[in-house]
Amino acid sequence: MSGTQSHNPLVTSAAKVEASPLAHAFHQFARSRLALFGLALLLLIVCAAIFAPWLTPQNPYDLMQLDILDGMLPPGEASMSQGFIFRLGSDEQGRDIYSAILYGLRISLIVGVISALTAAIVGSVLGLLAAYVGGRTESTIMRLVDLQLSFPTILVALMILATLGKGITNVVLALVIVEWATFARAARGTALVETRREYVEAADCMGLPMRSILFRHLLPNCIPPLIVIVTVQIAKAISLEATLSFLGVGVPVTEPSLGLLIANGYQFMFAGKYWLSVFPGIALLATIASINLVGDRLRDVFNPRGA
Amino acid sequence: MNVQRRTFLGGAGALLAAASLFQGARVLAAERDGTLTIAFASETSSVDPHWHIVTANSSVSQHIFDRLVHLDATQTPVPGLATAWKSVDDNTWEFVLREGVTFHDGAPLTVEDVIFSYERAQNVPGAIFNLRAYLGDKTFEKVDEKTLRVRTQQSNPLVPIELSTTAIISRRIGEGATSADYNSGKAAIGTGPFKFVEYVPGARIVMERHDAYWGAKPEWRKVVIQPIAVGGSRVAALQAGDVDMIDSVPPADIAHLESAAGVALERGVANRMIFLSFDQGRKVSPFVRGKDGSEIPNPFLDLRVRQAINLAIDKKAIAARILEGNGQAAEQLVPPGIFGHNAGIKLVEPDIAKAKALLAEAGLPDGFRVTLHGPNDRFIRDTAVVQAVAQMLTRIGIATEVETMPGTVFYKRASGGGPEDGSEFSFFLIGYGAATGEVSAALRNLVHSFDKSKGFGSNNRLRYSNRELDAMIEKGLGTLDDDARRALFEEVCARAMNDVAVLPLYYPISVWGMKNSLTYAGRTDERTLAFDVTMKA
Amino acid sequence: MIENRNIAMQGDDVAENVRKAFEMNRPPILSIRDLTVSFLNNETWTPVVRDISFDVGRKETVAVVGESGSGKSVTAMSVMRLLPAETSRVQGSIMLDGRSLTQMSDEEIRDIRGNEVAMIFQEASLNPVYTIGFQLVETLVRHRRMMRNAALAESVRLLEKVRIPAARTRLNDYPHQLSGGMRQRVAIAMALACQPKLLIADEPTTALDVTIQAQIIELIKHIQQEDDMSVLFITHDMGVVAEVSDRTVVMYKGDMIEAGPTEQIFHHSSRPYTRALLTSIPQLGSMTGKSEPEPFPVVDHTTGEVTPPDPADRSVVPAPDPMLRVSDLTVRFDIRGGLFGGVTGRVHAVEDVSFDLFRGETLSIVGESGCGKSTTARAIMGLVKPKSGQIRLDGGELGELSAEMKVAMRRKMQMVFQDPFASLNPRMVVGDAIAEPIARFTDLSARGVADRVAELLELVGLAPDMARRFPHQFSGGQRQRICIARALALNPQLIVADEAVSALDASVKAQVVNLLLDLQQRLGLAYLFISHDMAVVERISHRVAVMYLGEIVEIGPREAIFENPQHPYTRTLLSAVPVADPSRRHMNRGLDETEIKSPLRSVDYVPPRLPIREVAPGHFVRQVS
Amino acid sequence: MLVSLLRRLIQATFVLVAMTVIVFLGVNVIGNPVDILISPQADQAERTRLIAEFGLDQPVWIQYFEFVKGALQGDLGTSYVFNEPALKIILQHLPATLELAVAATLMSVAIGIPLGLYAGLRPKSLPTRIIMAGSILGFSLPTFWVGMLLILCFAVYLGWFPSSGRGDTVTVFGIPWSFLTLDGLQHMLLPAFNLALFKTSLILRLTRAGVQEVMPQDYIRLARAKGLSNRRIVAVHVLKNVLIPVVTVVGLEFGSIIAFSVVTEKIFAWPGMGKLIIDSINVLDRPVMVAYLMIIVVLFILINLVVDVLYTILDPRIRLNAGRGR
Repeated sequence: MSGTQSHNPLVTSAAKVEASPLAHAFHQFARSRLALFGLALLLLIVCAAIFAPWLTPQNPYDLMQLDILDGMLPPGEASMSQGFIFRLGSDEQGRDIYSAILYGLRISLIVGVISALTAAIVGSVLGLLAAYVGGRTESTIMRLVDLQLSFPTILVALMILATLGKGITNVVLALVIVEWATFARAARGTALVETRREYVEAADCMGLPMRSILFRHLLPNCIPPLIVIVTVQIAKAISLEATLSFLGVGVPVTEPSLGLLIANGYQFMFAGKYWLSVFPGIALLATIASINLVGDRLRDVFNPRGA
Repeated sequence: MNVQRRTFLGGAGALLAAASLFQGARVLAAERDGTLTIAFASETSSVDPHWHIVTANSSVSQHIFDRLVHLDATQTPVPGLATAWKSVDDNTWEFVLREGVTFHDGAPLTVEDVIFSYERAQNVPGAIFNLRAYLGDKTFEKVDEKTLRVRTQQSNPLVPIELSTTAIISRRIGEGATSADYNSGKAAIGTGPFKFVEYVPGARIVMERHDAYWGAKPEWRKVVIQPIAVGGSRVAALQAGDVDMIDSVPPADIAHLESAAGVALERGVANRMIFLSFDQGRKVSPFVRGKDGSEIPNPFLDLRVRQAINLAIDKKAIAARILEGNGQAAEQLVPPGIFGHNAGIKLVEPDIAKAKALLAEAGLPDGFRVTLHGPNDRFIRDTAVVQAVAQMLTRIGIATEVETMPGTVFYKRASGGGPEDGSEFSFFLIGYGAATGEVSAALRNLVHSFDKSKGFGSNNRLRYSNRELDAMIEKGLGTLDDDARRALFEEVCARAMNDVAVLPLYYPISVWGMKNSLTYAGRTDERTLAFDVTMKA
Repeated sequence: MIENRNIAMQGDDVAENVRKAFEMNRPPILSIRDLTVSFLNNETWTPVVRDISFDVGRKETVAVVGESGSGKSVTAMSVMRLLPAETSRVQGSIMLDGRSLTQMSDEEIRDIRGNEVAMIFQEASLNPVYTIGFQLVETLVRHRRMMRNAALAESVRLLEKVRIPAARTRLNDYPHQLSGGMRQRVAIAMALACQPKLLIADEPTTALDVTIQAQIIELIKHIQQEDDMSVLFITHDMGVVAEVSDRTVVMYKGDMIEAGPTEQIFHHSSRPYTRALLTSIPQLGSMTGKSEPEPFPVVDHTTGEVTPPDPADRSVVPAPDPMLRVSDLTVRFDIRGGLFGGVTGRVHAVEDVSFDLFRGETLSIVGESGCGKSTTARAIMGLVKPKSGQIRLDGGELGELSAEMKVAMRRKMQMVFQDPFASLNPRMVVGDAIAEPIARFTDLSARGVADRVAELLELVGLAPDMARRFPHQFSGGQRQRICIARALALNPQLIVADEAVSALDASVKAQVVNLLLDLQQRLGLAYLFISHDMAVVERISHRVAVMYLGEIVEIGPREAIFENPQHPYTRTLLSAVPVADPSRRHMNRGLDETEIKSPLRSVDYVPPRLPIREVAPGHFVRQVS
Repeated sequence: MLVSLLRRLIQATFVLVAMTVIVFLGVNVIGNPVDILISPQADQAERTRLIAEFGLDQPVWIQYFEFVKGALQGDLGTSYVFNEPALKIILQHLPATLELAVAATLMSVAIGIPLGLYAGLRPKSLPTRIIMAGSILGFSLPTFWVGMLLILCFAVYLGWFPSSGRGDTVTVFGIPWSFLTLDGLQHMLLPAFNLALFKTSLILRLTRAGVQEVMPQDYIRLARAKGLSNRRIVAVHVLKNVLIPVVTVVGLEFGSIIAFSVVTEKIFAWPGMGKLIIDSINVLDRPVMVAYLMIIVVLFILINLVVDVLYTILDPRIRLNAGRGR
């Protein structure tokens, strides 16, 4: 045994490289300052949304706290009855825009994240299955995907919401129905590449069950490109939810998301009461832009072809 | 890599060039005998005068077609194609036709044309909205070349007003004409002050002055009406000078338009009322719960509860803060100046303490829980008004949740589908406006008990019922003598308001914006008529 | 057979040397003096090539040879100043025909590129979206200011010069419509457009099959004679160097170890690295006279002393019945198309293949790309579903067994793949990759599994503590060792090695081959060794099967096949292999442009069943149709 | 070529049928147009009579069957609001939307491709950093919010462009176009730019990625070895390889521009199909909703077909085995 070792020195010196691929990936991610800024901004926004009740002087969804006499106050005005300053002004109901933005952020993020993740899970599983099983199942799944993708997202969402009616669950459902196809196609694409690689065939030769090949070998290697697509889809979902709310088919009016805040403020835009739409718009832009920044950098790190 | 730089600059260059196009953007300001450009909030869906009588459509059709009887700014009847009319007996009226009136194509107006118009108006193919409600109870006969006789089943004092709703078209052209023929202009031949030039759906309608018009000659040679749905864009179009006049100025813009240079505002209280309606038909109401969530007997049946609610709502604050000048606090069914308005009814001043006392008296010291429903796309700032009302009721202990929905869904659920085959809701915000321009329609459809067979109380969705008032209303509907009818109706209104049958909130005020060189008398039927727009001296 | 070939060549050499002497005194076309090239990454300049100096005389071929990472390509690229301007720095002088290329302006060097100096690369690198004609005309118009139709006529002439059949019709073909060899010929035609004084060829034949490689080398040598052109030939294959070059430059990790006439470099080089390089490269014919497989001699790069292979008896213990019997194996792939996906063609990948494999024996299957050798291996391993034929392992016919039995039987066979970078799951620690089959199929405790993994790592010459590292932390050779360890995890009796060493550098290749032989010796493994590298096959196999277009054309003991090839295809295959010995150069073998045929057939094609006859004990040859 | 054409048609008819069924069921679930459009004075009897007259009281599948019978003869039903054939109304509004979509696409290509090329060729330069930051912004800006800002800034404050509406049009073979008049162009600039913003960033990033993928290819190295000038290498060798994927995306995105015009048309009061469908949904004008969907499906089939054809023309590798389908 030891014989073979002694006389070929070249063999044992392994090159010194960072440890696990994840640490390696993060190291590369952190090299772009823009991406770090995006990540920091995103974390700030998420924290603001989570701790909204403690950060805001008023709960904009509780009608008890709204006083109509505080309606349409410009930024910096003090509230008549409740004695706090409307840092970013108030809407016609007397709802503090700053609080409404944070609560609205919460809804926008929840809707965006949940719909993107559900679509990701549904889409990826179908995509992986299509790639690995192939044949009849693959063609049916992919026909469905082509069918879905040949339709513009906003129209499909519009039709679903017009028929199902409003409410957050319907919005999420509409977004999932619209988004799963992108994931399915991307997952199938990456999975097809991976299945042809030898380590999957080696696992096959060893007689490992399909379940372990799919989840221990195929899935971990398909994850990186899907992570990129999830981030981009979250940004798209938030933007789409805002658009749907703007068109009046999105979330209910008593719990406005950022999109609805902008829509409500829209009528006052020309009346010089800019703050009703501009500040929620900036918040929405910051959220989507930060997610896109992170997604963009992830794509460079994992550089998948995908959407 | 200079090839990129050139195309890159080239691209930017195109953008700059496009911007320099802007010099010619200004439209010539409207001057006498020139073109008046008006922007409507809602789109005119058809030029067919009998199709879907809605403000945008009827405003346009009044330019092209005349009616036997016209209504002035406060909806009082004035002679139109009929110079005079009188009621011969309880069930018959006679109208005298104006001499020498010609259609735009020169053909003379005949009695046959009038009779044909009333017959066609009741069955326009494909029409959901039709004029049967106004013409159904009448039969028309030609007496002679100049006179028309109208018979009604029972005595009907409103015949002239009801005839003011229907445009007169020529039989020769109107026979078999479809709405499409009107839109293309083929059948759009009327006797009105303006002739049809062009109709591009969704974009504009162009009309030209009809010089041989029998009435006053309008100041404009050409009128262009274009729809701009979004309030802000409409205001921006006026400020940018793209249009000379706009209707439905959004509440938010009233304050800053008043101070804006070169722009003047005209107001008119609309003959419409936005009100709250309570469930007074059922023992237990679907959306009413005790404070602890338990089922309680329907509190709205108790007058004191209704009075408490009336006291809790500060209608002036809603009109001022939410509607910002687009609404006037309402205390009864019709605004001042409309036939049947009872000046004696005073607006109830808000009194939180008295309201709480009344609630306690009615056995509900700490109030109850209710859901207030309403549409979110029908009236000015409807969602804001609903939330304001909820705010005020919550203050006196009635914990009010709010649910608004698109009109399509709201009207269906408000009209039926609830327990005891009544409305799905217990308490909702809704509006009512009568085309006839006087109070009898409101009393007949809102206050009178619901009676499907006789066609009373068709809008009384939450089944308010007061036998005494019903009798008085039916008597009034048959009283030909105006003064007697007015006194009777005023009494009914006072009684209904004391009984808080319904809770009026505000009358919408329609606000027109225009260049400060123009004036326009705001109309209660909210229509915008170019021939009433005049240049200041 | 091989001896008499050398005699025939003797005569031509003499004329060759006379001509060479005459060339010497003309000034060299290219002279490079202490060339140093360094690259910039994150702010530091690291030298990749350090003070290289050599000349290229007129009509002379100079080969620059070295393993990957030796800087040979960088040297070539710096001559034409093709290295990225911002991140590379070239010091030293490069003189072309008396003019300094380093001092030239961009415009001037652009006039020279493609005109006086031309270049061809490993991949034929033609633009996929333009026709062949377009890209040829482009050069002619750019440098020789020709009119379009004159350029077209000239293009046809150039294509004919590089022996492309039916040149005129090829003009409006697209690159993807041509085979690899054909595309490389077009690239050469493009390079010759302006009769360049110097042709730089950067590994032009590495990606080609050995028969096509021979054709291209012949073509380059032929053109060099005709057009009075010097060639700077970059390669890592010593055989090609011996075939092609008059002088050779040996490079190692950026330094120039040695430069001189090829003859002198090959036979009496003074530098240990060169000698180590030469000995570690499998040379065809080095096993003549030996019947059993023998490991490579191991050479220490620094000292140069050679430890001869340890002589052990590697003969196969005869056994009554074979461990693996494959009979009439047929595999076909349908090509679908048309509206409803009807079959429009069929690839006859494997046709009626039969052979036996005994315990402890190595049977190699050789052949060019597309001959079906990997498909045969994958069919045996169950990765591909064969159309017909039996595969009997230890007496059990795999076809009839139940699912679990099949899996149990299958565990007796394991596979090692070609691409070391793709055969290990990048997301899984190496130890887990090896442990997975053990944990799955044996009831060893966690402790037991870990010990087994350590034992396997040591078996393949790796330190047990490497189990916790990820694949990307290992070199190509080490990964291949890990794959072998994984294959041995369940004590298989047969290892199928599909081009297992082709992707490795020469020196590492030798070590892995020695490891395989050592494991065979110790564990009694049988190997089914799939390869296109004849020299490695000669060293490792007991018996050899030669495949062509899906059929076994010749099978028999290695000694018989290599020293007494009967089937014409085997002969061309063996003769095409470049021999790393300049003295035994194949002189003007004649320009041959036969393409490799493709196994794609029409739907109704019925393959002819040609009989096989036994020419010597255990040596069978298929009759030629 | 024929193969993918037929396959697409089969797929499209399936989509068409599925869509009409979904809309029919959906619209009936949420409400009844009669409730919305009926005159306040009409009584209950009138309401039930009207419902019967329009056949809205029939079970859904009978209504659907009636609709299909009509559709086969080209009659997609009459709009409850406009009292004109639904198909005619949509076709009247179609040119406005098409015009806007084409303008937006041209704008996004004219701006996106040059910038993308520049960013790809000069990855480290400052302008590229700005371009890429701008593209992230373009990607993230919600269309409706930007629309508002554009009107506010360019129309109201600066007064450069009209704030809404379509301006005068010139009828060319029966169809009114506004891009032929100066006033029409001025009206179209802001909405087209609003629509184009997202697509410009998309094309920009695609072009940049394309360039970065093509540059290290060996045929580019060979082109440089052939002594071609940088300009020619980019213009000939790089551009065509980069444009193939970009062209297909532009084609596919053209469809989504038409759909997204719903938002822009609402803000800029542009009388296109988008605004029509939103209004129809509000009043449950089902014939118009169904007709709109059918036309969108037909439009999409055409777009996908054109993209297929374009792709095979541009990329020779696809053209040759077109018969084998993709």
